[in-house]
Amino acid sequence: MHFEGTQQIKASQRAIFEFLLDPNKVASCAPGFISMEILAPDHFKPTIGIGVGAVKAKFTLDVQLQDVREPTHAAMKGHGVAAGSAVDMVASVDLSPVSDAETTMNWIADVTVSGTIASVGARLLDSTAQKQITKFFDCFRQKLEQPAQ
Amino acid sequence: MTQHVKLTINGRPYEADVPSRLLLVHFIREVAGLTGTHIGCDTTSCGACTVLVNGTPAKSCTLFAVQTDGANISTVEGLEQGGTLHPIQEGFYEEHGLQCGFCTPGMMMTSIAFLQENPDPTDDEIRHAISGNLCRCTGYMQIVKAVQYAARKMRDEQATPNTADSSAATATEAEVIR
Amino acid sequence: MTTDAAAIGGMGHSVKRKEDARFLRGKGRYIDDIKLPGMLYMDIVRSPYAHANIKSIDASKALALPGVLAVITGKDLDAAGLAWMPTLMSDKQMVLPVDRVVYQAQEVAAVVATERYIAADGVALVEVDYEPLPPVIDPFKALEPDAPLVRPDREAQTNHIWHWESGDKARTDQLFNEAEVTVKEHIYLPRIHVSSIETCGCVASFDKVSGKLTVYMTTQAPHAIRTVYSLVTGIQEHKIRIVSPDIGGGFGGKVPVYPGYVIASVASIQTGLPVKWIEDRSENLQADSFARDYHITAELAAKNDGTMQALRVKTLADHGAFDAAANPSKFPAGLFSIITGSYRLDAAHVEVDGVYTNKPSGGVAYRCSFRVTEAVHTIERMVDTLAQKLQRDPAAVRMQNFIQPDAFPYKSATGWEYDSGNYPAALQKAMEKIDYAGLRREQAEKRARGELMGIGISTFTEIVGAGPSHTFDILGIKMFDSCEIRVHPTGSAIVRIGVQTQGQGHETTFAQIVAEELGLPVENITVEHGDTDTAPYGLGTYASRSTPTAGAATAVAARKIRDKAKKLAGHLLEVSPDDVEWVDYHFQVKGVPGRSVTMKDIAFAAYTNFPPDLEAGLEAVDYYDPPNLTFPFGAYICVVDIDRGTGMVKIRRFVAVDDCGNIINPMIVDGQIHGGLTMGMAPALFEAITYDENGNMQQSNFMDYLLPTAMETPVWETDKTTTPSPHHPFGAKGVGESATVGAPPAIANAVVDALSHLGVTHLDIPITPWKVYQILQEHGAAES
Amino acid sequence: MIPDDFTYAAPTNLPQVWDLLRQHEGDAKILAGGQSHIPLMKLRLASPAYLIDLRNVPGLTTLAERDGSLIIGAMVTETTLERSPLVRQRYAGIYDASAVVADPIVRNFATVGGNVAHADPANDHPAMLLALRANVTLQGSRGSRTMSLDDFMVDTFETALQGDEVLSEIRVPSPPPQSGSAYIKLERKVGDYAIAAVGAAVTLENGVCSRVGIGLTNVGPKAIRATQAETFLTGKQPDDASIRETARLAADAAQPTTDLHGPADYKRAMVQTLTARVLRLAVQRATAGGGQ
Repeated sequence: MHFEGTQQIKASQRAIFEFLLDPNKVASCAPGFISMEILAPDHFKPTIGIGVGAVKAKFTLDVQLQDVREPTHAAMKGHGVAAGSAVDMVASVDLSPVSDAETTMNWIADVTVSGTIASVGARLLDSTAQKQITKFFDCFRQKLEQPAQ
Repeated sequence: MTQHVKLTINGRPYEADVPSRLLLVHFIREVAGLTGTHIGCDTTSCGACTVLVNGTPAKSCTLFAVQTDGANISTVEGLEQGGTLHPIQEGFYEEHGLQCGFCTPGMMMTSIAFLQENPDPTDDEIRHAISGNLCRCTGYMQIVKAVQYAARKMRDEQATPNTADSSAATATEAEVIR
Repeated sequence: MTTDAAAIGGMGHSVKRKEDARFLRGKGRYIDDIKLPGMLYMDIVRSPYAHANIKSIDASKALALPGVLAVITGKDLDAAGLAWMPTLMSDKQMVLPVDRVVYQAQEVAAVVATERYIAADGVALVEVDYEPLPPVIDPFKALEPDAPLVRPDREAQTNHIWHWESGDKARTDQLFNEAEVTVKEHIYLPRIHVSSIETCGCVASFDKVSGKLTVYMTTQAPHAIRTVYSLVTGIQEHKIRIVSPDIGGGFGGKVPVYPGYVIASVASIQTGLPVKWIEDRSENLQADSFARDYHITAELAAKNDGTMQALRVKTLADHGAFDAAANPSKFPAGLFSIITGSYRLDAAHVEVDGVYTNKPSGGVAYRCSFRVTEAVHTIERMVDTLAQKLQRDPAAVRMQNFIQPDAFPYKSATGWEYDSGNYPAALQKAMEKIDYAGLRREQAEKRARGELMGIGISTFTEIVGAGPSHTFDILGIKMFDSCEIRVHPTGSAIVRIGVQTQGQGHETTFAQIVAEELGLPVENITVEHGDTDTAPYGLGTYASRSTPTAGAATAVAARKIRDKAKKLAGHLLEVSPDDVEWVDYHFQVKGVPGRSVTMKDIAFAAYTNFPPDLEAGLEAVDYYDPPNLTFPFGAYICVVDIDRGTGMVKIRRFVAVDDCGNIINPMIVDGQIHGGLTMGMAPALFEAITYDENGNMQQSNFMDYLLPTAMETPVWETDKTTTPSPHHPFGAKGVGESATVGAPPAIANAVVDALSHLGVTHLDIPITPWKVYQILQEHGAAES
Repeated sequence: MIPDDFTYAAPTNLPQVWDLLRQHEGDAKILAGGQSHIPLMKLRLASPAYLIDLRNVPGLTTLAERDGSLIIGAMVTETTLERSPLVRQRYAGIYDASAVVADPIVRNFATVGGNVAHADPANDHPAMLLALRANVTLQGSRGSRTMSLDDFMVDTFETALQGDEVLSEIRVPSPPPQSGSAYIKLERKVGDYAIAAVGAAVTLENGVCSRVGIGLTNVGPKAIRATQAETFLTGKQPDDASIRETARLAADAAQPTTDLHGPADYKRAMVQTLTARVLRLAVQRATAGGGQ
């Protein structure tokens, strides 16, 4: 599944980039975030409950930051297995300043779901994934704009 | 977590401390040791696990035993009374309503409850009533005939309660009980 | 003792089934009903990926769970040389992977615990680190040079498994070059799954003292399994006992050896305790063998007057990651070359290429003889396509091209020798029964009003009863079958057979064969099967082979007994055996009806009063090697109505005229045909297995894999003609699968017929409402 | 298939239910029949730590017409609905819907409250109830509130239930004279989810539709009310032309995706076909039986 989107964020490019490199901040935006284990600045393991409503499976993702090009680009690769299912994702973010206080964030996410969830939940997978990923990036904007208000 | 569950199955009490997550079908099969109730699909689709809970057909793989604590459960093992087959059993036998036999107990339990509600059904009504029970062998035709056979017999018994259908039933008994 | 035919209950009687007594009371003994002292439970960790490297397996958390006794991985099996096992098609298959998985839901490890629920929890705690690899799902892409390699373990570094062809290519091509008319269609027969209501499983019990391994197993072929087990494990064959108890439906899905059986056996040997393994439905649907997945391109050449001349077929067969089809060894594509069907053809050429993909093993049966459904679907669709092109009635084109009744034995263009048949009679009977002419009139009237109804015909020829040892074997084991009969002193008997019932009623029909041959009442005859310690060696029940092979063995064994009984009769009647004749189920002195003895009298004499030149006892064994296969056939006509607003297809009527030769039990034959028709309708309209591009199976439970209920299943109208097999001891042919084979093209042809005026020539099955609706929309024929 | 372990409770009144929901916030799940939820638990796609069974809570099985509404207690089973003469005669659309939920055995334990609160877009009741302008009553420790079903259904598997709230009943306004409702589901086999299904409710006054409700099943992230289609038909005679246009507008309101139940454009087309058919049936019922 391929998703992409754009956010106009009222924050500086640098502020956003710093946010992106902080695993705790990023993970706090993950839907169903439960806990976090940080192995290295660019390697961490968030545990999240992926799903909607009561339909949920708990995954511990192994996330690695990649291709960090300050202050314009960062990518991450994540991978997790649970309950006969697996999630693999690659996401990247590109930042371009509109002004000192506003930045355009373009994001791309490719998600592969395998196993039980893909088999059983196929009818809901696409729309659900779309919503959760959009929420994830939307959360960035909210969190970054909060202190400025 | 365990929970004390008490069930009456075919008139006999069973009780045990069981995990909350124990499925009713596993209580029946493993705790009570009544293996006539089968598991076919795990997702409440096939009806092989159908039993009567307080007279109502239920897919026992989609109920936890604790949910039915205190209930009266009827399974295939309770159909035969005093060496006499229930009319539904007789119908399945006479009309070749079964092949591998795996769906048969669930199919019969559903049919019995249905015939109590509708003693004189059409074939289409029977098909509708058993549409939550999958059979892979028979193509359902002989099952419909078996249920009609049972319906006739149950109506006859209702009409003349004291005269057991003599010759045919006896012959069947001799044939079936072996 | 009676000699009344009805009381004997021999051939042709609708004897009620003996096995029903236990099933009706919930006293059947299926695998999951077996509970042995100290029994452990096994559950399996499966791969979420269709293709991945296994970097590591961490079982520590699972092993820390109270009640978990062992976690078995591929490395454990590898140490014992059991990580791989042979398939029934001379390929090899992973039992548990050592370093990589090749389809979704493949077995990765097994957890053994004291309880079923704990084993399931243990499975969730086994941590497997995978490195996903790109999967190849489409068999055409699998043949491209840069395709991911499914089986790097093989010497040939390609996804191509084998090429097989049959018929005369040169002659076929020549006929096509010269043909007045040709038709061509691409036909895809999707993956489907037999989905017997009982899933697979086993209880393996290794006795450390005796060194004997007993495995209760959902298998259609216990003896073959025993031999394979022995060859794989090195355990001597007499120390292996395979018991096939009551089986909740087989349909071909319980022929292969599944990894779960082997792992449970290893687990029992390791722990010294019995180990039970029962699949859940998702495991059954996702990982057990599949049928079909055949991509067929078919061409038919004919004269303008409708005379069919030649058939040319190219096929790609998607067999998944392991070639685990249960085919006779010489036929990689099974009996697909029966594809010339019921028709005279001057020549035919059939090619099949087997391909590996990242899917579970394909190519087992779905209640049909090896690949016959695929063949029948192809030829029956092609005949209709030809009729449509020539604007001829499909019934008339069939009548014109049938192999005529006087042409048997008939040698087909691909080399099969058909034993007997009368195709025009069957079709004629079906047409009369359904009022074919009246239906065509109705269709014309409805078409004029814009309503859509279709009439579809299938006049199929089956090929069953594998088979003659000169041609047929599985892993080298010849495909004979067997029967052993012992008549007890008081005139009852036990019959042991090498085939195994899964609902077909063998305990009744095989008793009827013996009753007929020996004049003993059917109720006094017990049939036993499924236990390799007691039953004679046989190849098992599948491909409608039980009656043609073991049924024949039973009749021949009974006749051996009757030959001996005749000598005893002569002794008792104080005449030469030559002066004794078998009349109405007893022996009498020729021409003296009053002087007779029954088989019961003789049985007693066999143990109490036998002549000095005869051994005591009355028993016989026969291993029957059929001289040929049998060729049941039938004529099916289906009427469908199509909802123009939704594309929904409803079967209004379905007439099935079957000919399976002489019938043992008409009630059971009818039941077999009803079931077969329903399993023919299912893939025609409902069932199909598909995968997404990552190899995730999309129908992994009965919420998504659509088995028809009583509501979707029509009332089947059955009838028969009787054309005995000339070479079978009692003229029978086998019937269990005819209807599954014959029904799908009748339904597909009916739907295409309903849409033919719009120019539609073909629709792949399953015929979903959206496929139909799209056509209606494209042609402005949808309800607006 | 074996579910994860959980703690089970079967409280005997709502305050106990609220207490449990508060104590185990986020980990507790209401069990109202479980015919959808237990299979999910067995697949381990749902693993609540606490399961709170409503079966012993009194007052949740009302099925009666009162104060101008049909009151359906959350724990009323589908079979009870299907067999109720009241429902069959005066709320035929609800009868239609209950008769096509899953299969007859599942309906013995499946509840209307569960069907609505599970918020699966494929569930059959929400669309029909949207068409009938149903309200839901939510009861929590901080009081009781009533809201329209439109507001209750938030998204796939998501509802407006907050904190310790429990869906206690559904209220369907009693139909005025000359009203009719109907629900038609297109399914490939019994027990399957709908390819698409449409519920319609109409009230006729002097031959024109004074009230129109149309709800769509399984063609979007949640049950959809086809408001533009409703507005279009309101005030119009339900003749062939207006029904066709209404059906077209209903199809526009669908947001289907392609899945095993069919391609998106097919589902949209089916909304059109079914809307036309279900409206004709509802109008027919309004004309025939709506004398009350």
